[in-house]
Amino acid sequence: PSAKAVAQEVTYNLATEPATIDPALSQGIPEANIILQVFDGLTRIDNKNMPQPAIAKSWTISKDLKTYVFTLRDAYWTNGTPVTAYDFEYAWKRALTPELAAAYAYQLYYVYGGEAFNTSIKVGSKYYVQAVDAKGNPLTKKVGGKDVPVPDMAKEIDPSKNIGVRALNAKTLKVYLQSPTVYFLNLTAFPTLMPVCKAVVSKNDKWASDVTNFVTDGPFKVTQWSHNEKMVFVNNPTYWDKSKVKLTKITYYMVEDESTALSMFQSGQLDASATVPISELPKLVASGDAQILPYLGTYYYMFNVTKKPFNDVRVRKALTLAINRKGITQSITQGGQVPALAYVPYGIADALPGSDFRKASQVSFYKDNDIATAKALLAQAGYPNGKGFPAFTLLYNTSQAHKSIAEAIQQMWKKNLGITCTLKNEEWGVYLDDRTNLNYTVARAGWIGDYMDPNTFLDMFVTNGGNNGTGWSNKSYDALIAKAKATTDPKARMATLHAAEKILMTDMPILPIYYYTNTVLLKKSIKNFYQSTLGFVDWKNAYMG
Amino acid sequence: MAAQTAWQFKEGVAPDAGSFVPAPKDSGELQQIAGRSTTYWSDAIRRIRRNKLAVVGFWIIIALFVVAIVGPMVSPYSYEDQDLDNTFQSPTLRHPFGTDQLGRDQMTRVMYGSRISLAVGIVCAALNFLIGVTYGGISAYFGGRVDDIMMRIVDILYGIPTLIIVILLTVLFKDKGVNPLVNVFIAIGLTYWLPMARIVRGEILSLKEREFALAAKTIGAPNNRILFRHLIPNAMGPIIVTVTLEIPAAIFTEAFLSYIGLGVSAPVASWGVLASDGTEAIRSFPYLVLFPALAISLTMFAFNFLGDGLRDALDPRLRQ
Amino acid sequence: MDENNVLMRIQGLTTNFHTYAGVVHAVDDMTLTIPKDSVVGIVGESGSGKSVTMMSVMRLIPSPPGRIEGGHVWFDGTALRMPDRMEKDGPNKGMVDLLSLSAEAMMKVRGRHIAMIFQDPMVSLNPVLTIGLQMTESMVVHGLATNKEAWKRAVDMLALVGIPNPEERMRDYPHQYSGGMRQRVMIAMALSCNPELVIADEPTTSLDVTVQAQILELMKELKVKLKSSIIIISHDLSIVAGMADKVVVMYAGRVLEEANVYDLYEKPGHPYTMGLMKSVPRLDAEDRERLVPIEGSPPDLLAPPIGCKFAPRCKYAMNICREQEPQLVTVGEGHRARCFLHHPTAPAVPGFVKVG
Amino acid sequence: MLKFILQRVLSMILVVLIVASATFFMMRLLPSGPFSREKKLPAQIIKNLEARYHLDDPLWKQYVDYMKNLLRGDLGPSFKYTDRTVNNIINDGFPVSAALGVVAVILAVGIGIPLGIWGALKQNGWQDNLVMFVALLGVSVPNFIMAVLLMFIFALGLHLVPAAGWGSIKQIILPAFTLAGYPIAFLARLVRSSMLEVLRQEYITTARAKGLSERLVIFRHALRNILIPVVTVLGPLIAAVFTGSFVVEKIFAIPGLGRYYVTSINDRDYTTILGVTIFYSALLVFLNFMVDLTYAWLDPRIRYVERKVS
Amino acid sequence: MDTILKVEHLKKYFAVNVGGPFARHMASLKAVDDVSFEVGRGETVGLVGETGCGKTTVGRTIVGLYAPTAGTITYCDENLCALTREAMRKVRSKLQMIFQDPYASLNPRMTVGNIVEEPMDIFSIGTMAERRERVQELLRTVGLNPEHINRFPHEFSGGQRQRIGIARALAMNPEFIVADEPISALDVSIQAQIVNMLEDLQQNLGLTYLFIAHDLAMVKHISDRVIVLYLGKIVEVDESKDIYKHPLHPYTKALLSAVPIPDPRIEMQRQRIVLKGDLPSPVNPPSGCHFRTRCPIAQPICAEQEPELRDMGSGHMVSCHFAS
Ligand SMILES: Nc1ncnc2c1ncn2[C@@H]1O[C@H](COP(=O)(O)OP(=O)(O)OP(=O)(O)O)[C@@H](O)[C@H]1O
Ligand SMILES: Nc1ncnc2c1ncn2[C@@H]1O[C@H](COP(=O)(O)OP(=O)(O)OP(=O)(O)O)[C@@H](O)[C@H]1O
Ligand SMILES: [Mg+2]
Ligand SMILES: [Mg+2]
Repeated sequence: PSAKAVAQEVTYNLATEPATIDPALSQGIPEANIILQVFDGLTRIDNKNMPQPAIAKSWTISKDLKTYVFTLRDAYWTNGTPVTAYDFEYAWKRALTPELAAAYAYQLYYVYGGEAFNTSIKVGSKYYVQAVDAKGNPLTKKVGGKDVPVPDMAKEIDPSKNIGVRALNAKTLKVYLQSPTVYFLNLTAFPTLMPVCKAVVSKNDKWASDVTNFVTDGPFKVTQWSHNEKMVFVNNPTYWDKSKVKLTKITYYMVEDESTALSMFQSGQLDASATVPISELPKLVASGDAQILPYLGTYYYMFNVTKKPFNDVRVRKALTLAINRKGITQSITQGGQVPALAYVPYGIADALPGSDFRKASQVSFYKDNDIATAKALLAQAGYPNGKGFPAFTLLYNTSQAHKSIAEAIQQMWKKNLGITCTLKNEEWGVYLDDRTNLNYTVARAGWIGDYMDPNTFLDMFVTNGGNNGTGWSNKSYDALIAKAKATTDPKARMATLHAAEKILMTDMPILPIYYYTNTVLLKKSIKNFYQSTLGFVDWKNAYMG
Repeated sequence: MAAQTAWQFKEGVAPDAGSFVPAPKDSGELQQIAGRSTTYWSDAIRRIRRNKLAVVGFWIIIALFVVAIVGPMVSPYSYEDQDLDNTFQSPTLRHPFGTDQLGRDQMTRVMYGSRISLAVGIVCAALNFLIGVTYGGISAYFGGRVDDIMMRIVDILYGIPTLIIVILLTVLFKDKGVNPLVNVFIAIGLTYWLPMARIVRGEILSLKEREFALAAKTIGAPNNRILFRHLIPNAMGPIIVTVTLEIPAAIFTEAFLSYIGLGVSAPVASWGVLASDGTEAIRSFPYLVLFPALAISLTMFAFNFLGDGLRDALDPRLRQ
Repeated sequence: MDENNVLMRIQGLTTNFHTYAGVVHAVDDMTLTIPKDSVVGIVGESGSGKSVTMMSVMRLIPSPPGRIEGGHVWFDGTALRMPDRMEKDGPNKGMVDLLSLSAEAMMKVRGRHIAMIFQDPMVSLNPVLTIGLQMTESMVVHGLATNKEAWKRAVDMLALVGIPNPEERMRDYPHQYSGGMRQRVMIAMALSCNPELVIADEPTTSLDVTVQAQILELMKELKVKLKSSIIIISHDLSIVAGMADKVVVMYAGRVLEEANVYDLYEKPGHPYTMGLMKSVPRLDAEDRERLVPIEGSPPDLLAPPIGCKFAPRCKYAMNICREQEPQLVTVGEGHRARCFLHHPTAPAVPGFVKVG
Repeated sequence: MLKFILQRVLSMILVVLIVASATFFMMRLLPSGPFSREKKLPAQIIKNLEARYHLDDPLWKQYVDYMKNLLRGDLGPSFKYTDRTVNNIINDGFPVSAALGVVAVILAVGIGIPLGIWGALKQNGWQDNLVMFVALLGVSVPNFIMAVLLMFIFALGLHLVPAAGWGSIKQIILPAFTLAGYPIAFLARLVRSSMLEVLRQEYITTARAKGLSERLVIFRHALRNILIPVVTVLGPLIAAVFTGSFVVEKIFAIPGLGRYYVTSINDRDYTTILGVTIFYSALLVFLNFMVDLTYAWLDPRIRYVERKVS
Repeated sequence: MDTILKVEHLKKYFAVNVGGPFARHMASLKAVDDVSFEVGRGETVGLVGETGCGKTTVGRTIVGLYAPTAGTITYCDENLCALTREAMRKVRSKLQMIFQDPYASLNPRMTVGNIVEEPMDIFSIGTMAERRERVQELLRTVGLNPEHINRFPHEFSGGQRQRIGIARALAMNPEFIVADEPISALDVSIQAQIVNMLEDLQQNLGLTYLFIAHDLAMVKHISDRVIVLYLGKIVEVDESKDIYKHPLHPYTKALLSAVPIPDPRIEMQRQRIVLKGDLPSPVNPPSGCHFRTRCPIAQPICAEQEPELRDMGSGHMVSCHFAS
C-alpha cells in the first residue's frame, strides 16, 4: 500500500507536561521535543546527528573558529511574516536578558558577551557589570534585608553593542564567539537558540502561554494545548521545507505512568511513547513494539572523596572493579545498556570523520567484574577481605530501578569484597541537597550530555565545578579541560580530552556503571522516526507506512 | 358464685397433703441472678471465644506472627540472597511465591516483610489510638473554648500537606541513628491521628452528659479519672473499629514513607513496599503484587474479625 | 360472656426469643378474649410480656430473634372484611386467624383494624417527618382517603384530641411538640382509620402526672365517643382502674388473673395482685404506713422457675407451688386466677377471697 | 443567622490563613529549592531566577507579599510552569478533578448506601456477609492496585472502555470507580450499622404498626434518619475526592488538580504548593460548613428556632 | 431539729441556644429562680413538680454538679459556693446523690465492686482488702448478694441496680442524700422495696434526704415536708401529712387530683382538675404568677404581680394571691 493510503497522523506520549514552550525558557527534553517540532533554527540535526542547513542556508566560519556569518533563506513565521536575522538577534539577546532568567541561558555563553550580559546588573534601564573587590570577589550591599550586588557604574553593558550577535541585514546574521567552540553549529539547533518572532514577542512577553499567540517557524504548529493532558500539532503550511513533512497531525499525550502508557499503546490509544516499563521491556523488544536507541549518558556512582576511606584511590578502584556490570545490564536494566568501563559514552564523534570518541582511544580503563584485582587493591588499602572496612551508606533517589541496582551492587560488594554498606533512599529534593553538600559517602548519579562533545561530560569534574559533586580536585585535570576549551585544532583538542578522561579514570572519583540507552514504544507503522542521542525527537521526516 | 373448675395436675397425679403447706422461704433465691460469676477479663475472654470469626481472626494473627518470626529462619533462602540468573521466576515448588527482579525468593521476602508490616500496623494503630483518643477525649470533655481551639487545630493539620511534614521529618531524623522503624512510628503517629480524634470527640460529647459521668463527679472523681476510666472505655466500640481499619492504612502508609526515605532500607522490604514495587511489574509478573497484597488483606480481615469480636466482648451489655 | 360479642381472641399464644444465651419464653400459652366495644386493661410489671403479646398480635415481633411458636389470634372476620379467610365452624366461627394471614394481608390489618399507641411518644414519632405526613400516611396507604381528604381528617383528629391550631401544627415536626401533645398525636394517629381495636401500650408511663391525667381523661372521652375496643396496658393498677371494664394481670408471660375491674380490685384472686395493690402508697391513706413490698425481682425468663412463676416471691407459697404450675381456674363470674390457694385443701390466707 | 454565617466564615478564613502560613514556612524548610536540578544551573542563573520570583527578598517580606496577593485572590506565577499562574493551574485542574469527583461521589452514594441498606435488611444473612466482605476488601485494597486491576480487566481485557485519558464519558468510569472504592466500602459499613440502629427505633415500629409496606418504612421513615451520620463523613470524603487523588489521576492520566498536590512538592514549586494547599483547605472548611447546612436540612430538630409553647 | 442544709435565693440559669445552629442566639433558661428552703438533720424533704420545673437542677446544684448562678447553699454552716474545688471534692463525700435512671447512672463497663469501691479509691481510703470488705458490707446493707461483686450492672434488674447506686452513695458515709427520682424508673412492685430500704437506712444511719419525685403519693408517703415547685419557683411548702388535706395553691390541688388511685369505684367517679396545656418555656416564663396561664382561678392581677411566698402558719407556705 502506498504511503498516501494511511492517515498521516501519530499519537505520541511525551510522558510529562512541558514546563514551557517558550524556546528561550526551555530547559529539558520534554520542552525540546515540542520546540523542535514547531521551530526551525539556523541548523537542524539530521538523523546522523550532524547539523544541516535549516533557516540558515549557508554560513562561513572564520579561521579562529570565532566568527560565523549565516545567510538565511526565505522562510516564514506561521503568521506569514518572514523569518529574519533580526528575529535571531532578538531571540538570543532576549534569552540572555537577566530579568527573563532563562535557565538555559548558559547555552548562549559561547557567544561573545553573553555571560557578561546574563550576569549583569540592571540599574534603571541600563545593565552594568557587577563590581568586584581587590581579590576579585563580587561586592554586595544590604538593601531592605537582602544582599544586592553592587554594579560597577564604570562598566556598562549595552546589549545592542556588547553582545556578539548582530543582524547585518534581514538575511545575514553575524555571530562572534567568546572562544572557539567546535560544536557551535550543533548548538544552533538547540532550543535555546531558536529564533522568535520579534514583532510578536517584543509586544507580548506571555506569548507562549496561549497557543494562539504562539508564532513559530517549524515543520509543525501547535493548535491545542490541554495542560497535563495533550498537545496537538498539525503540519505548518508556511514552513519553508513543507514538502518534506508528511505527517499531518501529531498528538502528544502527557501520560506519566509508564504502565498506563503501555496500556494505552496496547489498546491503540497511543502509537508511540517515550517511556517503557522496565519489566516489560524484554518482551516488547522481542515483539518489535519497543526499540532501544542510543542515548548520550552515563549511569554512575560517585564517591565523596573527602570522606574516609573513599579518599583512598585504591578503595575507590577496588569498589569500581568489584561489580558485575554485565549482570546488572542483562538482568536488571534489560534495556540494552552497555557496561561502562570508562566515563564518556559511545556516540560522540572524535576528531576524524566517522570516528567515535570512545572507540578512538581506550574503550575501557578497567575490567568488568575484576574481583581479584579489586581484592588486592582493597588489601593494599589496609582492608584485606574487607576487614576493618567501615560501614557506609549508599545513597540513591527513590526509584525502583535505582533500588534494584543498588541492591545488586550492595550484594556484589559484600560477596566479592566482604564490605557491607547500607542502602538509603531519599526524596529527590533531599537527595539533591545531600549530594550538593557532600553529605553522603557513595551516591548514585547520572549524566546526560547537553551537546555532542566529550566536553559535556568532562568539564563538570573540574575543581569546584557545579556538577562535580564528589569533592574531587585535580590540577592537571583542570588544566587539560581549560586547554581543550582554547584549542581550535580538532585533533589536538580531542587528545587533550582523552588525556583528561584518563586522569579521571585513574583517580576514580566516580564509578561508572553503564551507558544509558533510550527506549521507546513505537508502532511498526511509524517510519523514519528519529530520536537523537541527546534524547530529542524530530518528527519532521517521519511518516506512517 | 360461678361454676367450679376441675383442678388439673401434672401427669394426672393428685398432690398429697404435704403439698398444700406453706413452703420455707429461701431468701437467697430472691436475689438470684442467672449466669456464672466471673471477672471482667475472664468474662470477656469467654465471650470472645464464643465468637467464631474472632477466634479465626485471632489464630490468623498468631499464625502471621509465627510466620513472621519463624518463617525467615527456616526458609532456605534469605531475604537478600540474589540470583541474577533466576530473576522473575513464576511460582514453583522451589519458590512458591516466585522470585523478583533480582532473583530473590519472594516468599522469604514476604515472610520477612511481615515483621515490618505487622510491627508498623500494630504500633502505629496503637499510637494513633493513644494520641487520637486522648486528644479527642480532652477536646470533648472540656468542651467550649478548649474544644473550639483543639478542633480548629485539627482542621489546620488536615490542611497542611502531609508530604511536606513527612519530608521535613526525614530531614529531622537524618543521621540521628534512630532505628528507621521508630521514625516510621513517629511519622505515622504524628500525622494520622486526626480521624480518630474526631471520632472519639463525637462519642465523648454524648457520653459526658450521661448520668454515670455525673455520678462519678458526685463521688468526687477528678476530671482525668472521669475521662479515662468512665468515658473512654464506653467509646471503645467505634475506637476499636477505627483502629482495626487503620491497620491496612498504616501498612500502606509505611510504603509511602519508605518512598520518601523514611523507613527500613532496602533490601529489607515490607509488604507495602513489596506490593507497590510489584505493581510496576503487575502485567507480566502479577504474583509479585499478589502475595504481599493477599498478606495485607488477610491481616486486615483477621484484625477486623478480632476487632469486632473484641468490641463486643469488651461491652458487658452485649453479653450473649 | 356473649360468644358473638368477641372482637379478638388470643388462644395459646406462645412467643419465644432465641437469643445466644438461650430461649426467652416471653409469652407462654397466653389466652385472652377482647369483647367488642370494651376496654381491657393488662397490668404486669416490666418484662412480664405485655408488649410482646401485643406485638405478636400485630405480628411485629423482630425476627430473628423472636418467633411466634404457637397459638392463634382470632379476629372478627366481618370487621376485617375477609369472608374467605373466616373459620367456617367451631368455636371460632366467623373469625380470622391473624397469625395465618399472608404478610400483605396482615399489612392491611395493621393500622386499619388494629392500631397501636406506644409508651414513649418522644421516640415513637419519626423526628424528620412532619406530623402531617405521619398523620395522613396510614389513611392513604389503607386507601381510605386521598392525600387531601386525609389531611382534612387529620386536622379534625388533631382538633379532637385537643391540639390547638391543628391546621398550622400539621406542618410542624415532632420536636416542636411537647410530650403530652405528641401522645395526643399518637392517639389521633391510631384513631384516624377508625380501627376496631386500639392497643395502648403504657400510653402514659413516660408522661408527667399532670399530662398523664390529661391523656387519661382524653382516652376516657374518646372511649365514649368512638366505637373501638381498647386494650390499655400499664404496670400501674391505678391507671387502669378508672378506664377498664376488664383487667388482666400478667406475670412472666402468663395471665395470672383475669376479672372485671371491680372484682379485681375488691376481691383479688392472686397474691401477686394483692401485693401490687399493697406495695403502692395511696394518696388518700390517712397516715404513713409502712409499705408492703413484693420481695425479690421478676423471674429470669431464660430459666423460669418450675412450678408457679410467682412462687419464689410469694409470701404464701406452698410446696406444690414449687413443683407444679397451677392452671387458670374460674373463681367467679368472668373471674379467673392461676393460684393453688384456690384449691380446696389450701390453707386460708387473710384478705384472700378463696373459691372452691 | 447572618451573624452566625459571618462568624463561621471568619473562622473558616482564619483556619485557611493559618494553614497557608504554616505551609508557607514549613515548605521553605524543605531541602532544595525550585531551581535545584540534577544538572546544576550556573549560580548566576539561579540568582536571576530568584530575582525574577522575588525569592531573594527576606522571608518575612515574601510572606507579607504573598499574603497580600492571596487576599486579592492572586496565587502568583508557577515556578515550574513558566507560562502559567497558579490560578491558571487551579482553573484548569479543578474542574477536571471535580467532574471526576462528582461521578465518584455519585457512585459512592449510589452504591454504598444501597449496599449498606441491603446488608442491614438481611442482617447476618449471606447477603450481609457478602456486603461486609466487599466492604472490607474495598477498604483494604489500595487504589493503586485497584486502578491497575480495573484497567486490565475492563480496558485491556474486555475492551469496554479506553485504558486511560480524559475527555469522553467512557474515560471517567474506571477512575471514578477506583476513587469510589474506598467511600463505597466505608459508606456501606456506616449505612449498615446506622440502619440497624434506626431499625431498632420505636418510630420504625410505629410506622410498621400503621400498616406501611416495608418499602415505605425503609425509604420514607428510615432513610432520612440514616443520612444524618452519612452526611458527616461525606463532607471530608467529598473534599478528598474533589481535590483529586494523585494516584488515580496519575494512573489514569487525568489532567486534574490532584497531581499537583504531590508533584508541586516534589518540584518545590512553592507557589503551586501553597495555592493548591490553600484551595484544598478552603474547600474542606467550606464543605464542612455545607455539611452543617445539610444537617439542618435533614434534621428538623436543628433547623428551627424553639417555638413558644402556647 | 438543727438545720443541716440551707438554700437561700438559689438561682440557676442555663445559657441556651434558642435559634438552632445558625443563629447563635443565647438566652438564659431560668431552671431555678430564687428558691429558698431549709432541711433539718434527719428530716426527709420531698420536692415535687412537673418535668422541667427544676427539681433535678436544685438537687444537682446542692451536690455541686452545677455552679449556682446566684444564691448560697449552706451545709453545716459552711457556704458550699465559696469552697475551692479541692475542698468541694472533700465535702462532696458527705453530700451524695442517687440518680433517677438506674440504667444510665452506672458505668456499664465497671463491675459492681468497682462502682461501689470507686469513691473510696478516689479518696484513698483503706487498703484494697479493707475496701473490698467494705464493699461487701455495703452490698449486704442494700440487700444485695455480696457474691455478685464481680457482676456488671446490666446483669441486674432495675431495682437491684438502684440498690447498687445507693450502695455507692453510702460508701463515703454521707450525711445528706439527694435522691433524684430514685424510684420512678422502677416497677411498682419494686418501688416499695427501695422506699422501705431508704427509710431503714435513714433510721439506722441518721441520714437526711432531699427526695425528688413527681409522684405525689410516694412523696407524701416518704417525706416529712413537701416542697412543690413550678417553673423554677416554690409555690407551696407544707408538712406532708397536711398537704393532701389542705392544699392551698391551685397547682398543688391539680397535682393531687392528677394522681390516680387504685380503686375503680373512686376512679370511675372522680372529677379531676385537668390542667390545660403544657408547662410554659422556662426561657420566657409568663409574667406575674408563673402558673397563671394554666390556673383555673387566674385573675388579671396574676399577670401583673408576682405572688410572694406567704407563711400561712405552722410552716405552711404558699405563693398565690388567692390562697387563704
Ligand atoms: N427483641 C428481644 N430479644 C430478646 N428478648 C426480648 C426481646 N423483646 C422482648 N424480650 C423479652 O421478652 C420479655 C417480655 O418483654 P415485654 O416487652 O413484653 O415486657 P413488658 O411487659 O412489655 O414490659 P415493659 O413494662 O417493660 O414494657 C422480656 O423478658 C424481654 O426481655
Ligand atoms: N444542662 C442544662 N442545660 C440547659 N438547660 C438545662 C440543663 N439542665 C436542665 N435544663 C433545663 O432546666 C429546666 C429544669 O430542668 P430539671 O432537669 O431541673 O427539671 P426536673 O424538674 O428535674 O424535670 P424531670 O422531672 O424531667 O426530671 C428544664 O427546662 C431543662 O430543660
Ligand atoms: Mg412493654
Ligand atoms: Mg429531673
